[in-house]
Amino acid sequence: MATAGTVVHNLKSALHRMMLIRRVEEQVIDLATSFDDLIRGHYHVYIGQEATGVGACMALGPDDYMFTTHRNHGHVIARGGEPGPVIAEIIGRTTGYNKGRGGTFHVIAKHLGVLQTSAIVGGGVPMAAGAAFSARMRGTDQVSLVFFGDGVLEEGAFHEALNMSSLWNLPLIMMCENNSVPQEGRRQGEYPTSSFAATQLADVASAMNVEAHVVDGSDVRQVGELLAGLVGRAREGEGPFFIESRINRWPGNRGQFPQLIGGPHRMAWTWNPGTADTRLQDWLADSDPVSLLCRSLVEEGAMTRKEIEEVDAAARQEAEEAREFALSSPMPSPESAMDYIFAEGETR
Amino acid sequence: MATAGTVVHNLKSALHRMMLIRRVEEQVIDLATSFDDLIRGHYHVYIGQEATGVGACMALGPDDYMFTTHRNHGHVIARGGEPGPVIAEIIGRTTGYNKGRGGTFHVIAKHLGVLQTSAIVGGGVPMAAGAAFSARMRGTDQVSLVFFGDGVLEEGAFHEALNMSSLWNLPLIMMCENNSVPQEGRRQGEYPTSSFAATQLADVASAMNVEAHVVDGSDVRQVGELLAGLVGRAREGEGPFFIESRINRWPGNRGQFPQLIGGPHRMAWTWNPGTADTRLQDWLADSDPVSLLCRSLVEEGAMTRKEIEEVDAAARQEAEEAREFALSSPMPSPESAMDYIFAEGETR
Amino acid sequence: MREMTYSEAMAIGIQEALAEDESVVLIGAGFGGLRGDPAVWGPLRERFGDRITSPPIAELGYCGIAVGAALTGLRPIVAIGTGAFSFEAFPQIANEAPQAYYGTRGQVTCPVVFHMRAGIRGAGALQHSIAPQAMYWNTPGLEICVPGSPADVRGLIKAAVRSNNPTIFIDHERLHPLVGEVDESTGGDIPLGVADVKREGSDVTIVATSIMVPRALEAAETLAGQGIDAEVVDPRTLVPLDTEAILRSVARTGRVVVADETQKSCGVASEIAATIAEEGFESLRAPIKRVAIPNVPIPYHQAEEDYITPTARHIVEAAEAVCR
Amino acid sequence: MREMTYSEAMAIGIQEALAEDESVVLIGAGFGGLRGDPAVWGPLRERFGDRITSPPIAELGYCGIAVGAALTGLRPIVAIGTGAFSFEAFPQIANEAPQAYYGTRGQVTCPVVFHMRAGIRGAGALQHSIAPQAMYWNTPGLEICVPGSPADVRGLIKAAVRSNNPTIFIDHERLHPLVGEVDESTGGDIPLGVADVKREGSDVTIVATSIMVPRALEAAETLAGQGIDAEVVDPRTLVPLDTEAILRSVARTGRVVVADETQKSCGVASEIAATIAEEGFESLRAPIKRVAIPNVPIPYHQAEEDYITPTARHIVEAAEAVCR
Ligand SMILES: Cc1ncc(C[n+]2csc(CCOP(=O)(O)OP(=O)(O)O)c2C)c(N)n1
Ligand SMILES: Cc1ncc(C[n+]2csc(CCOP(=O)(O)OP(=O)(O)O)c2C)c(N)n1
Ligand SMILES: [Mg+2]
Ligand SMILES: [Mg+2]
Repeated sequence: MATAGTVVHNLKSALHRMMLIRRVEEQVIDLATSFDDLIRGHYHVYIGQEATGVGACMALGPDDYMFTTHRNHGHVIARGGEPGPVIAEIIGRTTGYNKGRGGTFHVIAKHLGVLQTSAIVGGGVPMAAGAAFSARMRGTDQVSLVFFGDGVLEEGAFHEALNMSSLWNLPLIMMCENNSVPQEGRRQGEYPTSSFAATQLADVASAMNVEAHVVDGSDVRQVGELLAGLVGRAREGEGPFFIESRINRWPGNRGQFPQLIGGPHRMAWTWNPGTADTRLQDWLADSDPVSLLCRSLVEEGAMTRKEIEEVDAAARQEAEEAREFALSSPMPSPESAMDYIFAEGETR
Repeated sequence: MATAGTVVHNLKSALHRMMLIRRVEEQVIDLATSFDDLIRGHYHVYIGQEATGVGACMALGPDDYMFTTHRNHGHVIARGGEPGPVIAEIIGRTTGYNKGRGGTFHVIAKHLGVLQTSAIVGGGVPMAAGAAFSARMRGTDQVSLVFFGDGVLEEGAFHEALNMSSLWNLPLIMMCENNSVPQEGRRQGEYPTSSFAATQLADVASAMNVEAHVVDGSDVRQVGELLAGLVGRAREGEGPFFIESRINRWPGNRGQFPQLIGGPHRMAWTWNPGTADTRLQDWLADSDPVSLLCRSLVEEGAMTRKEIEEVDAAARQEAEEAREFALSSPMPSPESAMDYIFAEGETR
Repeated sequence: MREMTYSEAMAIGIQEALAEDESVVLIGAGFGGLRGDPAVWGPLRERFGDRITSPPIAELGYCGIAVGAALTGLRPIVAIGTGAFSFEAFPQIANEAPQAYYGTRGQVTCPVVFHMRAGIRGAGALQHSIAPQAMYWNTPGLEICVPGSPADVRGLIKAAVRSNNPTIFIDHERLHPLVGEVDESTGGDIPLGVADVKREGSDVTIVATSIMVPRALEAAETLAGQGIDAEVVDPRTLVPLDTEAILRSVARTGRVVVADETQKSCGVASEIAATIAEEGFESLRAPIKRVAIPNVPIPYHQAEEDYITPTARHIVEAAEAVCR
Repeated sequence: MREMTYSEAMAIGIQEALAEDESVVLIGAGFGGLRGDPAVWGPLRERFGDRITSPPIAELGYCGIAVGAALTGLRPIVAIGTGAFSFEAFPQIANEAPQAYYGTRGQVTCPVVFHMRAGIRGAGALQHSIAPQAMYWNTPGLEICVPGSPADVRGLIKAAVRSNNPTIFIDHERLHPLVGEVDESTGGDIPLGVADVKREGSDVTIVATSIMVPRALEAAETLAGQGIDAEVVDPRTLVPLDTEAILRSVARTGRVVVADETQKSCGVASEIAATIAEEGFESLRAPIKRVAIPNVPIPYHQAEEDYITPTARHIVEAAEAVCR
């Protein structure tokens, strides 16, 4: 596995994005549990994975492509999506990025290069390879970044896309967020997931001559630096790359309906994990990417607790405003279900 | 990669099976090219790969399962299939193993443990894993052997089945016949196939914690010894295994319609490749599994040229009789197309 | 007789199938749907845990494994989950399993059951609301069960398992809470290919399958209030199809509405309508109306989703139109 | 006007599409079928080699790549080969491409063409003879072209490429040698959704698609000899479907045969028959007959294969029956 170069980035804005994701997802859980009719099915949140999304998206340019999954809310915000249209989409309002057509599974944001969000495990990687293929055919230096869960490696689609992206040297960055590894197991070299036979996910990519990296998904600096290097190299034609971002799952992310254990995140927990619900303490101490970043910024003297709490307060307020924006936005009319089935005319 | 134990086997019967495959396939090509209406589409022959099929099948017991592909004629004969019903199936006669229903793509032979022959690239491996899974669930010591081409690694289905067979330690032997490597390329460490990104096919299996082996597909002894060891180990629960059998493609096997370059094989070519069509000479000298075995048996003093030529003459005659048997067999009646769509009753 | 939910009746049927034949195995454990009740599904897992295998997210691979296992004599029931996930396994479901018996002229059977939940479940949105039964009906060699009541799901799952053919077994998230009577004092066996007249009537025949069965019964009540006496015919299985029962009813009523929650074009309703137009034409006194999804992907928001969902109201309107 | 084969006309159409728009790319090179004539297909490869990519055997992967590329504005034509191979790519074709435009309320388009050869080709046997167009017709959001003549294949491939929607493009191995007139002095454009009356007649309407178009014309000649004047209506595209043209013809003839080489149940003929039974019922004077494959996998041997292949003879018999 190679190492990435160093890159300067704005940690404060990264912190803000991460907190924004956290606060937006808390609103999502609250909306899902407080109302019967807003998010009627199951849904997925990005709490605990914020460093991967934000670190990776910091490395992208405005014309690059980004693909995501059923767990897309955080990715879209990490890419620069506004919380209002994101929440509005999640609850199906016409002010949502897809005017409420896609919902939680399918937040798509064309202006951010997020062109289709597949909720099918294994759906995104081939399409992301296609965007990279297109950049190659059109002679641009665009890069295509795709986020996906460890489960995707169990699907054949991944392996087909891996092969072609390797054969054709596509400017594709495959960012696998492995949230299946309990930390203890990882240390003991156990299987990385319960249902995948490789000892290291990266081995699969390496076997296909794809440069593979492992990164600590709780550390936004590590993710950001690695990605900055790889995105640059992908632009130069050195792609594709595979990254396993190792994530220790947020304890609220179990089963199909997430639970806000102990309520919304309190900054006091960040400074002192021992004050939180016992189910959260270990995670807050060792793995929560937001808490880890906050504490390290304070330790380094880069920011004070107070400054950080102000960033959080701003993010919380943005999330609240986004919620109000979404809740007060109009719903699609029933008949609009018959709109936009086929495109008319030609776009050329 | 591990090494296999040594096993005693009957080389003379192996030679006979290999020659039988060769002579039957020659008949198939002749039938396809001499008659317009016998084999109306494209078809695939096993010439040049006989050592893999015969070497592998020698290791199987009567209750084991075998799965094959579009290139199945040779595998079925290697497993003990009779040339008559094989050719009859290939030309669609009611005396064929499936009474003419399947044709060249789908020679199936239930009594040999060949239960379904998929002509879909990637179709066979999951089903073979299923037979292995069944043996495990039923508590038998049966092994499931699946032959497939290098192209199968390009299909996602292979990777899904590889993962599950590894996770569940299935008694599955995956025999990949790589006929895409020109020998020169192989020596220079080039990609093993034109459309697969791994430097070594075996790397893909190894990454999934499946024990992988490479074997010279022109050498029936090597194949037979390796497989005898692996089949035994698979019975003991040590499976699955992956094998790449490296094959230098028979020059007649190019494109979708094989060509009998220079006519049917002459034993004179075996003894003296320089007397053959120039397009065949290198292959006869270095890669033809039949010629290599014949020459080595003579060199070792195990058999005389004359004895070998008698084996060949017998095989040739069997193949001719099989052809006559097939040609004189009845065709299905048109209306029989509506038979056997659904099974009645219960087999339990 | 006991009142129970569709979900519970299915759990009972699967347990009875497992108990009856030890070659029955389950691949996947998600039969209970998104909100599968542990009280219903827990006992099954406990009693037959050694015959349940939880596969990776690899539908093509594990359906292939189920097909291969079925070729050797096991009788797997595979839980694919949402109907759309069966698309991943299409090559094995549509192009391996149904060819085995035909391709060997009856030598090899492939007794596998592919179980999936189809249709508009509520916020399943674009990719999780697909009902693929019409596609499988276009595939020769597959049997298809679409039970629409607790007693039917219990009886048909056993018939599907006993059958020597590959069978698509379709349920619907919104059927799971449906309550109905199930007679546990008998096996409750239901043969494949026998329709059930769920309500007798003389003015119009409503042919309804799966989730449309309760909706058709609701519609029939409304219609009764308007003086229209509707007969509700539930084929219960699409393959084999009890064409005779359908034609018999049409012969009496002369008017037909076919209701199905698949996409309209080339959907289940199309096939039933085309069959009636071909074989029952002489009985017809009005156009055959189809109630189906209007050829549109499934939107997320409830307002739009409800708009494109075929309901009792649509059936009532269609019946009124043909009875006019 | 020049006489040329269907295969040559398709090659010309694809070249014109490539020349007209540099965002058109080809993935796969097997458009010419099993016996693609190098004289026809060679020039295309030479002239546009830099826009042709030959993928590995990975239909799901490369169709996904085509979908992703189309989302970014390329216009890929993907040669999937035999229709059954599209099953491998079903998740991308049926559950990604058609959702893009609808799912974003028109913000994103996915102008990809999935090209495949469907149907009974002669010894394709169980797995290589599948015609999947009905399954795709059951998938909302896909356009479907089924050209049955050289001029139509040339015109429609260009229309498919220009369209901003994902399009299934179906040809047939047995259409490739079909000869017909093509006017190279014009673009030969054909809009999607406009049926062509291939032969006028007043006694019976034969709706025929793809390979059934020449067979229907042959049947019409035979019928003419028996005093039955058949009209042959070729919808040319299934989505959009020119329902009006079909109903107009049925209104004149009152009798219909629908001929299609897909499986009968939930097939193309079922949909067209159901539409007529629903919207053209008042015109009907006889049952609607379907000529299709009789719900059976495709056997290998010619005797059996011919037996289940819908031909001119079957159309003649069906037309005689409805005209009786
Ligand atoms: C083809 C397919 N099969 C099954 C599912 C159901 N499903 C949704 S999310 C999920 C788990 C995915 O795991 P992973 O990729 O690791 O993502 P995570 O949720 O852990 O972030 C499954 C099985 C699906 N959406 N698509
Ligand atoms: C899913 C699928 N795609 C494409 C084909 C067409 N096809 C038949 S054989 C073949 C090549 C297979 O190569 P390999 O697996 O290496 O086998 P070989 O013919 O070299 O023995 C292809 C592409 C197919 N049968 N199935
Ligand atoms: Mg995961
Ligand atoms: Mg090969």
